[in-house]
Amino acid sequence: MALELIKGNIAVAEAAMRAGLVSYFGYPITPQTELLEHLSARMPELGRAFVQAESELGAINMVYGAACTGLRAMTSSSSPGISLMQEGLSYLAGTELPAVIVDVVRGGPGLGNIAPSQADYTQVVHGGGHGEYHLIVLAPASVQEAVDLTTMAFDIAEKYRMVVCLLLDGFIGQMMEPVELPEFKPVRTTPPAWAIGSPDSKGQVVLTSINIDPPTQERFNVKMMTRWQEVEKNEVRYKGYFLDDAEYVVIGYGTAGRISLSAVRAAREQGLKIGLVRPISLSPFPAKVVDELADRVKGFLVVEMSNGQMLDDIISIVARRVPVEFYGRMGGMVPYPDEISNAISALVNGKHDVNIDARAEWLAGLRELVGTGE
Amino acid sequence: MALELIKGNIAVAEAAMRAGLVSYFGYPITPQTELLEHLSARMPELGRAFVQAESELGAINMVYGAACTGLRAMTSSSSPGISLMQEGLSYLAGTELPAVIVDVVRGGPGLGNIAPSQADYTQVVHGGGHGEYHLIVLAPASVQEAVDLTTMAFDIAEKYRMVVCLLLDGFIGQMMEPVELPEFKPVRTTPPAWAIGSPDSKGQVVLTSINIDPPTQERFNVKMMTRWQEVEKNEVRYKGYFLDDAEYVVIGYGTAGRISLSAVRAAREQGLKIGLVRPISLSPFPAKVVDELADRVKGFLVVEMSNGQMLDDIISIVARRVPVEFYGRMGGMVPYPDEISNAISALVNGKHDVNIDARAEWLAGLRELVGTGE
Amino acid sequence: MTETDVKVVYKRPLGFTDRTTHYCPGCTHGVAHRLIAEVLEEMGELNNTIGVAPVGCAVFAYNYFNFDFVEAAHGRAPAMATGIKRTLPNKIVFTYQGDGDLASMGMGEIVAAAARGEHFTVIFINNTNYGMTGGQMAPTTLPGQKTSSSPLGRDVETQGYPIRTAELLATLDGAAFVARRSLHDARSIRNAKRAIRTAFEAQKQGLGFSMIELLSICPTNWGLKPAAARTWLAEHMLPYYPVGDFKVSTAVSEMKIGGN
Amino acid sequence: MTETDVKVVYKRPLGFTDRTTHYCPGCTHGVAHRLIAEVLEEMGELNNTIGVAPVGCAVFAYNYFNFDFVEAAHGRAPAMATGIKRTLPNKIVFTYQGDGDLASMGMGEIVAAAARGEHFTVIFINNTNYGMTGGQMAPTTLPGQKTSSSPLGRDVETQGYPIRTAELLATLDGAAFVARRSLHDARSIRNAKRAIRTAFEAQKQGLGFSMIELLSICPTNWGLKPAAARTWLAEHMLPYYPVGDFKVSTAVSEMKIGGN
Amino acid sequence: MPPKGWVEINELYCKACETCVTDCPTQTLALDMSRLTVKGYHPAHMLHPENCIACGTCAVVCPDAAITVFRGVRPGDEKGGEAA
Amino acid sequence: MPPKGWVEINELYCKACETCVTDCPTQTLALDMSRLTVKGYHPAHMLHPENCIACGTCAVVCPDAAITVFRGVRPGDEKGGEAA
Amino acid sequence: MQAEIIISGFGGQGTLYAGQVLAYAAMDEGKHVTWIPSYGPEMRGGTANCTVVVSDDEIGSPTALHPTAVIAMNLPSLDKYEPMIKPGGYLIVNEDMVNRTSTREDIHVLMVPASKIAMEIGNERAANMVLLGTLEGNMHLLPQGALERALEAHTAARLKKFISINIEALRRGAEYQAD
Amino acid sequence: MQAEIIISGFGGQGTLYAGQVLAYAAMDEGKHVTWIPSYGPEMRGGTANCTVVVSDDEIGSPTALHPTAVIAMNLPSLDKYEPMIKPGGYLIVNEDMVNRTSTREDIHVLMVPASKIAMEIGNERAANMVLLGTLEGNMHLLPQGALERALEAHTAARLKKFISINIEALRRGAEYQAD
Ligand SMILES: Cc1ncc(C[n+]2csc(CCOP(=O)(O)OP(=O)(O)O)c2C)c(N)n1
Ligand SMILES: Cc1ncc(C[n+]2csc(CCOP(=O)(O)OP(=O)(O)O)c2C)c(N)n1
Ligand code: SF4
Ligand code: SF4
Ligand code: SF4
Ligand code: SF4
Repeated sequence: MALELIKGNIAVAEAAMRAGLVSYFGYPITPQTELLEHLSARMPELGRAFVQAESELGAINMVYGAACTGLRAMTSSSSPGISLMQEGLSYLAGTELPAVIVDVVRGGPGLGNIAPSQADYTQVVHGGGHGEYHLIVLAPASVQEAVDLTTMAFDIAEKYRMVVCLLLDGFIGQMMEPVELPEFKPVRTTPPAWAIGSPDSKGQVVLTSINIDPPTQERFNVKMMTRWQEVEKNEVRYKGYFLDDAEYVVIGYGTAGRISLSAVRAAREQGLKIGLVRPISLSPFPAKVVDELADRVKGFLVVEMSNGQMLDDIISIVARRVPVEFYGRMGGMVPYPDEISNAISALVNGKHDVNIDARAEWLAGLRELVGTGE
Repeated sequence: MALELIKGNIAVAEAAMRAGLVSYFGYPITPQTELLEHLSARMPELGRAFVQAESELGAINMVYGAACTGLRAMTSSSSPGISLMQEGLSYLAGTELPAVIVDVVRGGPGLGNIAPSQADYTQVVHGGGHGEYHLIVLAPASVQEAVDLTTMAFDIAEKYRMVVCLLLDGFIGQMMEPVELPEFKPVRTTPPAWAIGSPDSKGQVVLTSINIDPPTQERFNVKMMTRWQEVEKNEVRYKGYFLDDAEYVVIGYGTAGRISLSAVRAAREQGLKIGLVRPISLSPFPAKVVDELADRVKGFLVVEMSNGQMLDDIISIVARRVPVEFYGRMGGMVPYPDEISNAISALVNGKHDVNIDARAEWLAGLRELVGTGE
Repeated sequence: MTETDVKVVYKRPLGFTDRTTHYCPGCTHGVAHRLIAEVLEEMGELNNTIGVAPVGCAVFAYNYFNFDFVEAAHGRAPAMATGIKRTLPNKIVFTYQGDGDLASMGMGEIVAAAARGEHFTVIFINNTNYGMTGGQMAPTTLPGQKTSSSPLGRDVETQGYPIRTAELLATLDGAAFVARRSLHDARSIRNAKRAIRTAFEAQKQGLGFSMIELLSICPTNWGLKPAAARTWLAEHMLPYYPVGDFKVSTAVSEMKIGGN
Repeated sequence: MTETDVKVVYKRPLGFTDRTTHYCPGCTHGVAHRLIAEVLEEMGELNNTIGVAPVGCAVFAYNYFNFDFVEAAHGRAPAMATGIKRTLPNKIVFTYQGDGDLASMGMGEIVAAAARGEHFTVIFINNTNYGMTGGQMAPTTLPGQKTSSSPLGRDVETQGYPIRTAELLATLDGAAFVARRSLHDARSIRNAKRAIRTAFEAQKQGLGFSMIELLSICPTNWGLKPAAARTWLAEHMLPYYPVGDFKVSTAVSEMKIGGN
Repeated sequence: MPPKGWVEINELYCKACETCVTDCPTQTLALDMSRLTVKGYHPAHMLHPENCIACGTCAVVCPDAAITVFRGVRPGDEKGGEAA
Repeated sequence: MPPKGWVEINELYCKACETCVTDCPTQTLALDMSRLTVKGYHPAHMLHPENCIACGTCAVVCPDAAITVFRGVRPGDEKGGEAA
Repeated sequence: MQAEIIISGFGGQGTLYAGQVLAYAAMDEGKHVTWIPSYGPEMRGGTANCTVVVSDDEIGSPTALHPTAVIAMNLPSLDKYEPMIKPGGYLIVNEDMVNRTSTREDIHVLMVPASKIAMEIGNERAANMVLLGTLEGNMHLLPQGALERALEAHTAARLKKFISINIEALRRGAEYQAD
Repeated sequence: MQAEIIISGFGGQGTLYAGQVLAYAAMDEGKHVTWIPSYGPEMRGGTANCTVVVSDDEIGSPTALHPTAVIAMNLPSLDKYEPMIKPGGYLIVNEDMVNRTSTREDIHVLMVPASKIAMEIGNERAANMVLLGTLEGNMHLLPQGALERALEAHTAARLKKFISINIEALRRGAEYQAD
């Protein structure tokens, strides 16, 4: 159980290999590239498939092909690259295929920059592609958690035959932390019965997302949504901190979640009864804990490295029972604990209006702080 | 003011030309193709630019280039093609460019089919691309409205330097209705001062979405969000029917909205006090009218040709004040008025639980109706 | 052979299901399908093959072949085939693609796959238009040819020139065998079959990427009866798209083809 | 000329801003920039030109040129340039692209633009790797060449063969002028400039698509000093990527180049 | 002399494209205008079975794999002439 | 005889890549190891100005357009030799 | 008043066109009207149908589960749409293309030898107009002569020569009246 | 206990490595620790820095607006980070690379001739270790000898030869003590 000091990107790559990754396809993009580079050396070493694809479109469609074999396949990228994968993700979902994708989010929109961000929440959680489908989205807040979730991601993907997205940000990808890597799992190399090339399939296997007859497509969609209800039942994950006696609760995931923890600890030291919910599965979202807290706390503060994409989900769950406030930084900016502490103070000392437009209030403040460049 | 009987796709094409479209770039995809085909004949006739692009990626990036000139540019596609445009849309937004895109939605996910659907709501309304940005989304419910909104789309796009998406579905695209086409507007062919190639610019014009320095990117995002607040103030559009005395309100847009109107009329004939809100701008969303109604009606029924993507927004606005129920068909299925009438009866005669999980209830019913194919 | 001996000279290939195709009467998609099935049958690879269907008229190809099949996103079949072949290197993998699919939407993917020398085979149907969506201009549409998106005939000044895909891919070192054949008459079809056989053999023997471009007719969208369409192909397509072998790697040229 | 007459033999081009570039010392991106600026200055087109920057080390090119510029999405510069040129046909439009950008991510767009004969010019920097992201393998990486994603050297069996982009694009009828030049010494640079001039002239005279591939060094990611990198280019790249004109349309060959 | 062989055309598959008819080197085949298949086509049939040389050309060009070609004498047809 | 010309190297741009040094056909140039530019480089300078033939090679190869090349006699330098 | 009419048959029988004539006529008479085709890969398969909704009010759904009337130009269309017609509605069948009549008692069924009539008046392709004539002759959706005026007004120049035959077809069709 | 340390300088001065040695040592001593580099195009520009957070508890933010200590190996780093240091914190400067000292009175400032010392002990690239030694020698974040043990345990085989010089550098650095 030796600890090693490893960069997030490399830790995820290594964890995926140990989870039995058979095929990896990717394209360089900062701040994800070390993941690809690591696998470019390691996968061939172990006789597994590594292809540097021609593009993210190529990569996701290679994953699409590999996933049709039912064997473990993965790609990784960062925001613009994930946008290019939206068609492919919709196809993977429409074909009920398991796969893991890693998104190490950077500042946007457009080319933006390569600093950490969480502004891909909507595109991966609510679906940036066409049609009705869901991804399972897991957001680690430390390198160790990234390792653990990577291992789990492959299992969940297979269990539900769905795509699991690991949502990191530049910090988790670039940071070194002590981690314990899991043992190597045996690698499955024979396709399961539902997959192409399987020795166990009965007759021809066809994997397709076309259902030219709408009733057939609708039945498929009903089936997938029913499966999603299972996922919602079984796969919600979050970490609660100081919730028992909390009067106010901060909600943040990933890097924003761990930074919030610093602020929450500081608040506790000052005697403030602040709790923290750090969602780990963003999809399915830990709605129940937020719903229950909304009945007993005095207010929420949502913290994100975006314009408040998870915020919309929290507002919907809380349904104006108590105020929801927001603190976010955008475009690659990462909040410091002090900023969150200030936002906590504002919440605690504020006027507690449930009809407040959290985003507008926050934007007014941020505009004052940083300007609009005009 | 002669009426003409025109197919939706062709009406939009013709309206765009009359609105002064300078450059069109597109790729064939059913059920949008007539739009492209019409322009392949008409644009060259009038000496304007028409290019059948190599792909939707090509098309949106040609629009990106053309939009940098500040002159009127457009593309059109359908769901999988729109997924391929997500990166480009994020870039357009990140560069503050005006453009119009038409999405004639079809059944999904994946290759799906070519029947009418509304399952692209999330990807166009909430942003299927990376980073923080908004599109303006307009959803006509008739061919005439499609014509009118097309004209308007170019003006709004220019006013805010944003992308406007016209969200149609296969029905609106394929249907013929009597329409009055607007007159030809004069065509602007000289770039405005902010654009490349402008005779009026002072010095070098650089149009880019890169902001390698996060504070600069953040300031840009703040600016864009501030502009979005303007859009929210000025550009909300919807049509209300029978709202004055309504006890229950149906909400549906586009084809689902007009079909709902049949059902609402039928209900009125039976003496039921049912109203209808038909959102025309889906982004910015007509949240205020729904919010106000939530204070005085007994319940809502949301109708969509999807798994309830707008539904999430309504649930958030209504905030459990009154029940929100849902009726949707998926995968290219279009509800008939009778089905909606039944859903209205269920709402009126139901048990009025504000904590009801509208989607789960609906899914259970639909599962019974159509099965899961298993 | 005595007078009463009966020999089956030709029968429906074993690799076909018993479904009727949705192709238009006379459409050479059916011929291409048949040749693939015949070759795989002769090679004894029917049970070891995975097909990748395109988006285009052949989108339902898997209904007509009886081995495993997947359906790619428009243009991405080469990427999908890469994913499959890299994961299951012992399978025979092929993509079946139209000219819109391969030479427009999927040009990036096909060039990359050929350059990487991926060990799969591409059957490329060049029918000078987008059949499935109703006959729009394709990258292969001939100069002056009328289509539903070049209603006055392809104007090379504004709509560009046709792409000779086989010649283009032949510039790539990763391509082991790249050839063009036609399906407009029996002799050409027999030639096409031989080329397809060579391509699949090259794959089986691990010699790299192979592609056969097949000149095809689309009577429906060309607005011609099948016979007239075949004549049009011979008269207009053959001069622009000469049949021939554009890339034969040394290993392929020295390859022994087993069996019949 | 008397003894005291002074003539400026060379000065910083007018098309440059006074900013220092962010390129690594010795990087030939700077040379390519300079040649473009010189040619546009000589043609009197500085005020009539729009540049399209790529995603890659040249992402900030617009900081160094003083005319209008846009910044494309990775690989899509040819599509963006198409949109610009079709909308403003009287402007001189060029894209500036790296090998990852043009020959990997954007292969679909460049082939389509060339096939359509789009009237813009492409300056293509072939430095055998992805400079900006830290030196990963590019489609142009030579067999055996070590990069950060081919750590044991490019293995052609699994990682494929380099793409000769100029030769590939030369197969397209829409391409009017396609040439390769090198930037590793003064003579080559002078040759490169002449080719760039021809390309822009072809555009100006409406003769179709033009592309100049420029062999370049990336000392940083190659791990070589600039001088050693230039030698490496000459010794390793030139044999694989011969300089030359790969496509000269009749119109281009008959073209008169005005001015000096 | 009896013909060298014969063909059978599966009407499930035949779409009356006439390709076999055109390409048969011995003018053996024609569409049967007197009958319609379930799909609504006039199927190809042997109009001049006596001409058939079992060359297989029709089968090679048939886009619908509708044709089986036999070499030899059709059972019950030893004397040549049109089949029942 | 005075040299045929001279060069001026703008230290704002020079990154000490030595390309001009290597390629100068008359060994005129060298990095000036005694000085650092604001960017931290030892800039190129004319170590042997007397050699300069104003051929422009250094400017042609300079990736940073740092060099201006003059033909003729540098004002105040009529007698040849190194400039101040 | 609102009527939903489905016109269905093989591709090439002019079902879409018949629907358009009805739609043009309705438009010219100031009605609200929608015309929507089936679209999709079945195009290639052979069937083609369209739905026309004519109404005095803004039209909700452009399709109908229970149409007011159906024109069936072949057997598959008869089989498919017969059960869906609203009680009291109309079923108009090209008798020459089917081998059975309808068993429904709660609707008006009109079996019209439309192909024969069309042949008689000189163009077998006018069967669609015969049936449209029957429809209008029974349902009177529009003022007298509206369909004929629509034909005059909206026929493309190069097709003008067919107008008189089509008008004749409408008239002959109108002679068939439900009992 | 939690300490946030920024180590900043030109690329090539070994700032990232110094941070890693500290991080390894902290890890081996059972502390929570994070190491995060600046990444981005500035890589190419020349500055390189990393932040190491060492803590007894789970670490929240891996960066800090007000670090406990800064090692500045050049002037831009001194300029940038000096004002940010938490009152009572440490500023450790490679005196040989800057032309000024600090004016802050509320922090401990240590000017160390690290380059000179590194030269003295035989490898000018060990300046980073000298400064790290000064840091640990003053702050005592870890048990005695932890850095040295980390060097022994985590140096790659081909670099083992540098261990002794680096240990010497740590010791020499530790001799500099804040008053
Ligand atoms: C992303 C995307 N864009 C467009 C389409 C629509 N589409 C379906 S088939 C097709 C063209 C196919 O033409 P081709 O590849 O030439 O094959 P053919 O039908 O002629 O055999 C297109 C454009 C799609 N399904 N997906
Ligand atoms: C969609 C997308 N994928 C990946 C990237 C990351 N990226 C930035 S530059 C670059 C490579 C550029 O290499 P090249 O085109 O060879 O130019 P060079 O830097 O060598 O000049 C990549 C992959 C991106 N910005 N966008
Ligand atoms: S549309 Fe053309 S390519 Fe498609 S099946 Fe018909 S004939 Fe063949
Ligand atoms: S990384 Fe390479 S290509 Fe980029 S600026 Fe440096 S030397 Fe030039
Ligand atoms: S070629 Fe085949 S499908 Fe065509 S007519 Fe002959 S048997 Fe029928
Ligand atoms: S070539 Fe230019 S940048 Fe390089 S050393 Fe000479 S003057 Fe400086």
